[in-house]
Amino acid sequence: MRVLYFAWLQSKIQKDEEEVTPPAAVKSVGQLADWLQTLSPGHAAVFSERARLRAAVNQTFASWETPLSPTDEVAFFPPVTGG
Amino acid sequence: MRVLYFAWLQSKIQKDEEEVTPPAAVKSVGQLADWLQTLSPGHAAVFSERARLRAAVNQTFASWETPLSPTDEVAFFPPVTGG
Amino acid sequence: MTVKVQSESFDPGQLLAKLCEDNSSCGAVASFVGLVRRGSEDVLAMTLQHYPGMTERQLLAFEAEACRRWPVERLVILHRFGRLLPGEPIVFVGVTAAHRDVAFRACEFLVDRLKTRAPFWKQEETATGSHWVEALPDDDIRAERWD
Amino acid sequence: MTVKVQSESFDPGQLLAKLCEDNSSCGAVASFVGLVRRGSEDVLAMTLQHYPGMTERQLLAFEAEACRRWPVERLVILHRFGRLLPGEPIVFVGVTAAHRDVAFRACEFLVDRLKTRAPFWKQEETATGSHWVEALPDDDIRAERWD
Repeated sequence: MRVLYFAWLQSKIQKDEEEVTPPAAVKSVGQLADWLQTLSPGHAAVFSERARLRAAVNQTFASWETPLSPTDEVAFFPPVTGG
Repeated sequence: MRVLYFAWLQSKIQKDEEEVTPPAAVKSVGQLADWLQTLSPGHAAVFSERARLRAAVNQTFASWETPLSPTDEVAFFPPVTGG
Repeated sequence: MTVKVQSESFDPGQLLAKLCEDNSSCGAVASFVGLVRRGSEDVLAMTLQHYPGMTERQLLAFEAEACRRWPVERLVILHRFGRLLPGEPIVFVGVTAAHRDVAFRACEFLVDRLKTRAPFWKQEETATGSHWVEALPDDDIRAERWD
Repeated sequence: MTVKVQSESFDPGQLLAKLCEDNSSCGAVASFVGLVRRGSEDVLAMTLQHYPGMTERQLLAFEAEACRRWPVERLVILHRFGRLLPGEPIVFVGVTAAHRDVAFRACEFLVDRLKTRAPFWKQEETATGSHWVEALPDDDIRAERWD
């Protein structure tokens, strides 16, 4: 599963993206976040602030309940500030 | 008193403007219209359709009740269609 | 601030470019261009008559009103008169402000004012002759939003 | 219809001029330009990060949504990414339609969508360092008008 990070998440996790293989029990965006949170102190810092995060699955905005499959592209980022 | 006409009023009255000296009893825009209406068949045709007319006194939109003085510039025209 | 009534054509792009130039204090530029429509009756040309003197007064009053209502930074109102062909620009309104809401509101306000309170009258030429365009009751209703 | 994401600068005037060209069917052209503001903290530069792929998808979705809601004739959305200096244009939205209400509504709708549903993140550089700009709760509230 490909996971992308944007904005301040990149410096905290020190990655723009990573390829991960979460356990089979991870079936939603929220469960993926729970699991990512255990990977490193940087991940923990990012995913403990869930209210400041938004997510997309396959380049479409998603919620914490959005279901996942192993081939999905998942992105985490702060609320957008374009325009 | 200078009176100006715009749009279709000009062809009906066959004038763009005229200098008039209404009787002293003419003290408002409405009274001026009543008096102008008696001047010619063209004036009569224009001022019998009062609902289709608007007026300005000294280049500011006015109502039929707006008071007049002999040195005023009065204009009659249909509702505006700019923009 | 620029308020102008003229018979010559103008380039809307140039006016917008100028509003965007040297402009690091305001983040938002909203603009409106009105063009002569060929319309359903196949309009060959349009002649805009106006009331010289009163037009300029009204445009300056609209500008003052917009600046009183909103924190506008720069403002351009340009309206043409005379004979125009389909596709030609009639009017340009451009407003810059720190925030987009102000720019949009002030721009739309000015366009509504021009439609309902500026002394312009349109005469359309079609293959069958010329006729004066009637005002739309809609325009007055729309303009009441601002009262 | 043009929807584009690019790092190169652009000329808002040219984009507006193009929307006004050969355009006798639509009477109204509404446009918006967003510029980099120097702001109160004296911003030296702004870097816009975006999510390549998702950005284009979202912009095309906004375009489709606008065309479904209003009888839009032509539409341009151009959004930049990368490092921009104060006064530089970030975004251009232009809409042409037969009537001004449609042009204004669709233009404002698209700008709101860009603010709240396009994956862009702004980082400001000031004399004291760089920081990511926080989203304004106001923007979300404003965007809800369209739901």
